[in-house]
Amino acid sequence: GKPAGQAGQIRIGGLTGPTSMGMVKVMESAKDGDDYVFTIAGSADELTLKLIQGDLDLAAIPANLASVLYNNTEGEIVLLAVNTLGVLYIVEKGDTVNSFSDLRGKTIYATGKGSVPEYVLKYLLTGNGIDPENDVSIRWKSEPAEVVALMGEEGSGIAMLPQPYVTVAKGQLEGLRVCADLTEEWEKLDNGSVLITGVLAARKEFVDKHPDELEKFLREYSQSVEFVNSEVAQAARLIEEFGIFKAAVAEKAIPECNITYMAGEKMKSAVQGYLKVLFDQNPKAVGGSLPGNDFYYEE
Amino acid sequence: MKSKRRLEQAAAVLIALAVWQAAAAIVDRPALLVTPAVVFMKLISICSSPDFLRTAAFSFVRIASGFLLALAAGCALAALAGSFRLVEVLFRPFIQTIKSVPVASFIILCLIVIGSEGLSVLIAFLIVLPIVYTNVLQGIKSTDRKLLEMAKVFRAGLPKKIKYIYLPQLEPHIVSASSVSVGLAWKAGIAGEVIGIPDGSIGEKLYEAKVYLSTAELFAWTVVIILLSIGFEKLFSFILKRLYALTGRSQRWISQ
Amino acid sequence: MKSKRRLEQAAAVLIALAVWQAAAAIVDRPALLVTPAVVFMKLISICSSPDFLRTAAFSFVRIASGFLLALAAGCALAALAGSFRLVEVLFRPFIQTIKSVPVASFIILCLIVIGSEGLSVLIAFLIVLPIVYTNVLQGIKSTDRKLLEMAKVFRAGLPKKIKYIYLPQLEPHIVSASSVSVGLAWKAGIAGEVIGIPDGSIGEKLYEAKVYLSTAELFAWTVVIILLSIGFEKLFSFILKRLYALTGRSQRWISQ
Amino acid sequence: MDITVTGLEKRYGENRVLTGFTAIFPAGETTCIMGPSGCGKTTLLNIMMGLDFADGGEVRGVPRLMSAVFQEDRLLEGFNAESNIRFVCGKKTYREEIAEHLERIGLAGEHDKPVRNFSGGMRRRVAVVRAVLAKSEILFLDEPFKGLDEKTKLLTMQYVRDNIAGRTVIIVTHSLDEAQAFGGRLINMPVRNETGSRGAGS
Amino acid sequence: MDITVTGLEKRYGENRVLTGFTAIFPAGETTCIMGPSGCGKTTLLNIMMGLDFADGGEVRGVPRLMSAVFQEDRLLEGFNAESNIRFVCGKKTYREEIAEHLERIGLAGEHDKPVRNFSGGMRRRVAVVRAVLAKSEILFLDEPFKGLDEKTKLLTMQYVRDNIAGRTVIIVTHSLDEAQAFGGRLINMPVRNETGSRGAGS
Ligand SMILES: Nc1ncnc2c1ncn2[C@@H]1O[C@H](COP(=O)(O)OP(=O)(O)OP(=O)(O)O)[C@@H](O)[C@H]1O
Ligand SMILES: Nc1ncnc2c1ncn2[C@@H]1O[C@H](COP(=O)(O)OP(=O)(O)OP(=O)(O)O)[C@@H](O)[C@H]1O
Ligand SMILES: [Mg+2]
Ligand SMILES: [Mg+2]
Repeated sequence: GKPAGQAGQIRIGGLTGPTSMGMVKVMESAKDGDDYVFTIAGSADELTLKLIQGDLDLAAIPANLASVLYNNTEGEIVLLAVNTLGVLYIVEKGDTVNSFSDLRGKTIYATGKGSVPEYVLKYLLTGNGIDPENDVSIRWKSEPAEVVALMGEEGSGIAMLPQPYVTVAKGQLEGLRVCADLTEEWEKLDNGSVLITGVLAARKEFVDKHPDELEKFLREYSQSVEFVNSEVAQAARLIEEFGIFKAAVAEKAIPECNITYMAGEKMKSAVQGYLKVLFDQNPKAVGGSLPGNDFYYEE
Repeated sequence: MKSKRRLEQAAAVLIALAVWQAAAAIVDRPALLVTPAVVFMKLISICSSPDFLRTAAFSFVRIASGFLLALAAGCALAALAGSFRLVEVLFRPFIQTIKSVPVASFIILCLIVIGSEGLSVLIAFLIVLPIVYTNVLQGIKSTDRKLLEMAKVFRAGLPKKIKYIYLPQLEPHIVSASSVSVGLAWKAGIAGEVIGIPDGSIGEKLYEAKVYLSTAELFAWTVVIILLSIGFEKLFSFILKRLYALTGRSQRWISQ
Repeated sequence: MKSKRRLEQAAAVLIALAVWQAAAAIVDRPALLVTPAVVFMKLISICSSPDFLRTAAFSFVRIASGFLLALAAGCALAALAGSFRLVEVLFRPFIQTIKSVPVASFIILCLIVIGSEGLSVLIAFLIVLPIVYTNVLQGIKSTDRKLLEMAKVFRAGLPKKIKYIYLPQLEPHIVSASSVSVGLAWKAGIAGEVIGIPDGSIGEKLYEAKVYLSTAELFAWTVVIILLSIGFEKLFSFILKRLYALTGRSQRWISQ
Repeated sequence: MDITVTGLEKRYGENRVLTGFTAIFPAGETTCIMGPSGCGKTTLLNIMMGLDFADGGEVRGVPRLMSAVFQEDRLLEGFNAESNIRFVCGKKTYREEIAEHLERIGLAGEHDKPVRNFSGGMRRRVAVVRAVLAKSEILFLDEPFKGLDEKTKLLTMQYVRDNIAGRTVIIVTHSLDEAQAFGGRLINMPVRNETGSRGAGS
Repeated sequence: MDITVTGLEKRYGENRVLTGFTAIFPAGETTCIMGPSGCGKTTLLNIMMGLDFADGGEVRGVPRLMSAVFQEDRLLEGFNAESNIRFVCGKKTYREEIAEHLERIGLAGEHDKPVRNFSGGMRRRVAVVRAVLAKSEILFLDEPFKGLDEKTKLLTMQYVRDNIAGRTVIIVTHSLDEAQAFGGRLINMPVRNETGSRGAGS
């Protein structure tokens, strides 16, 4: 790979979305120093590209993408921590769904066909005894905006949306309410795994060469996550400042984004369980095979 | 002569492959840029899969219809605009809008109007329409005035004028418009499919290949797209030639 | 005459607005299709924001450079291909690839080559290149053979042939190529920015408008794009006219 | 009805081409027009055919059905001689009739060759046959026998004379011989005179 | 060096246009070619100019610097008369010189008007001046005085005669008067004879 940036400098990438929200405090404190360089990208393509090319050392990316990258680079990617649990919610305009099982026989608008949201929804439906093919009708849409528009037009409806779109949509559709948090529903199935959205991943080469810097960063990162979850208003301001999301939306969304810092053994079992669920539905979703033990970083 | 051209074309393709191989060797990141050989293997496995034909047909039919509709509409609108200057002025803001509005802006409108299934038809249509319209209109405007005067004196009707004067003179314009458009229709149509992800489309395969970072599959499907696009272009230009031959004009086809 | 044309164009725009208003009334979903009035208000607030000019300039410069580079490259390559048939054959697979490969397929390649900042330049370039190339090549091929023979007998050099024979005869082809391309360059360039989201670009604004579901803003920025595209097209066609006037040929400009 | 042209004026910018041109073209007869190069003969025909507008004066009595040999052929390059002629006449004109007409002016067996490959004189003759075969009450012939060798010219002139019976014909020519061969009236258009007005003699 | 054409053969498909054409064109002299329409005169010139290839036979001694009046003008439509002429001659040819040449054949003051607006005879004369002013050792003139009225034709012929001193000239013409006015040799190309071969007389 390419040499790291300036001596000792760590290059970190994130996406414009919840997975980057947890690290704003680090970004803030790094503004003056030159220990860290942050890149916020719009597309996952750019991040993966830079990570593979060695232009980034760490990146906050979707959990399954980390696994895919691991498989595609013959183990060059290491998982450091889980940084975001589930951000998917069932929302309703109307009052017919109060528990997950009420979804039986309903029509659900959803986005994310062919990727994680589809697998999650189908897994949860099946786990609750609902056949995704016959007992419900899922209308896959390409854009959250389309879903919101449809519900606005029909005056009622049920949808599965990710954060922060849930928050945005609440601002646009009067009477839109959250009726199920898929992270909780996942836990209710109680098989030891957790619904995970984002993780912090690193290049193996970097992890091997700079263990001390990495430890320092992870400490600061976990503090940052705590800060974001406790000082929501201040964090929201930073989130807007770094071009991740608008403060107004972020402030409402943060409590529902399940931002967290989970490492070590706990992370390993959570992620292994989560990836196994995806793998069972579509092996491609995790890159063809489940990653080996060297995928999980241990201090 | 014909076999010599075949040979040259084969050589051209080989050179292109060599360039690709060289690039892959230089970049040397199989996750990013795979070699032609790997792609070829993948291509074979894709093509021999049972639902390959259905997938290819799905996208082909949609993109070809978008293209053909746009071709017909573009020619018709250009003919109108060429005949009445006022119509041309009236069309201008619409054409300008279609030309320059980014897909991102009216993707939602498109999705509502036509649904994700037919998105690729509409997007291919919208990219081809202004190209055909502008080229044909420009062709109509640069039609030999002296021949039109001749037709006027002899009171030749519109069908005759179209057959004997406009069609022959529009030929280079129609050829370049359609040669450009076929390619772009595929480009835009597949982009539409990648957004709408209709079941069983090439776009869906591309989307999956991208999401799961399987570069070899991405390249293999891309090769499929290129081949389909070339095939369609050849088929179409063959039909165009036939149609031109039907007008009774002795041929002077400018091949591209 | 000139003021009459202005009037007609204004009327055309008004009619387009009326169509829009009617469509908005029929669809009646403000979240999807907002009325012209709402967009107009938003437009004013956008245009009066302090960093508007910077944002517009950011995208304008990138897209215009993509366009101009492609125009230059397209003309140069077409000239080469027009002179040597072998070069044309060699280029064919590359042009075909550029034409038909969907952006989704080589977005990664694009990002490697040029990064997200310059993505829009490359994407605009890649959409314009084959259009210009094909049109100009077709134009070169349909250049009056009798005049070329004349030039040969009199041993006129290449510069003279270009100035006196090719440029005048290529005019309708260049005009339609550039008229189509300017619009598509904006369409594709902004699409590139929506993917790459470089800071302070129009594409970023569009992306945000999409994420925050603010249709009015989306439309307002789209209007900005259309206006910039028209402005650029007018500017460019003015420059083209000037350049043509410089060749000393008495003008017979075919306006589009 | 005779065609009357009264006080025709035509300017191209500063260039006054027709300055009060007046003439009568008797119906059913042949009139020849002669005059130096650039004096406005083609311009006059264009105005009479409705292809150009006059800046002043009047043209009256031009029949609706017209045909013409233009100064520069104006053939349909990619099509064969037969198609070129079929372009101006109804479907009922038989292939044999066209071929026979072409034969009469020395183009036997050439009817199905593209005119692009014709020699200059062959093209001219196709243009002549086209004008003759078109259903018309008036023929405007602008130097119809230009570029023909003597023998072919006589043949073609004879062909035209044989086929214009009853039609009004206006021939622009530079050769007194040609004018005389057609008999009829002769109009001499004078050298252009940038300021003065001029009439026309017979 | 004289130009020798030996046993020239040219076919277009079935159509045998030149069948063993043989002739000598003496250097520095004028040779006129006459023959019926379609007999292959233009084809012969095209082959000699290198614009077409022969199917057999040989052409020798054609100088490198050529100029021509083509049967169909071949002017640069959008450009003015001066540009049309400048196209074929070096930068050193002065504007005044071009204007003066145009004046000598009756086109005074027309040098800066686009030839698209010229009358047929005016266009022809521009083509003639272009051929004359181009630096050339041989001139191929294909019916150079076509479409000119008698007076203008005499003027233009005189102009050509005045300006070809020492150059080889080949003129295709349909008028014996023209041929005689230029003196020199006269080649009569016989009527096409689909099977037999033919030579050339002087
Ligand atoms: N479209 C035009 N624009 C400007 N000037 C024109 C146009 N058409 C003709 N002229 C000018 O009008 C004059 C007469 O042209 P016209 O073609 O009528 O001449 P003519 O008598 O037919 O000559 P010729 O015998 O050479 O054909 C010429 O000076 C010509 O330059
Ligand atoms: N490109 C071509 N393809 C096929 N046939 C051709 C081609 N060019 C010329 N011919 C034929 O060759 C013959 C001679 O043509 P050419 O132009 O040499 O005649 P020409 O002697 O110049 O006659 P004119 O006096 O009418 O100009 C004609 O029958 C013509 O149809
Ligand atoms: Mg005339
Ligand atoms: Mg000839």
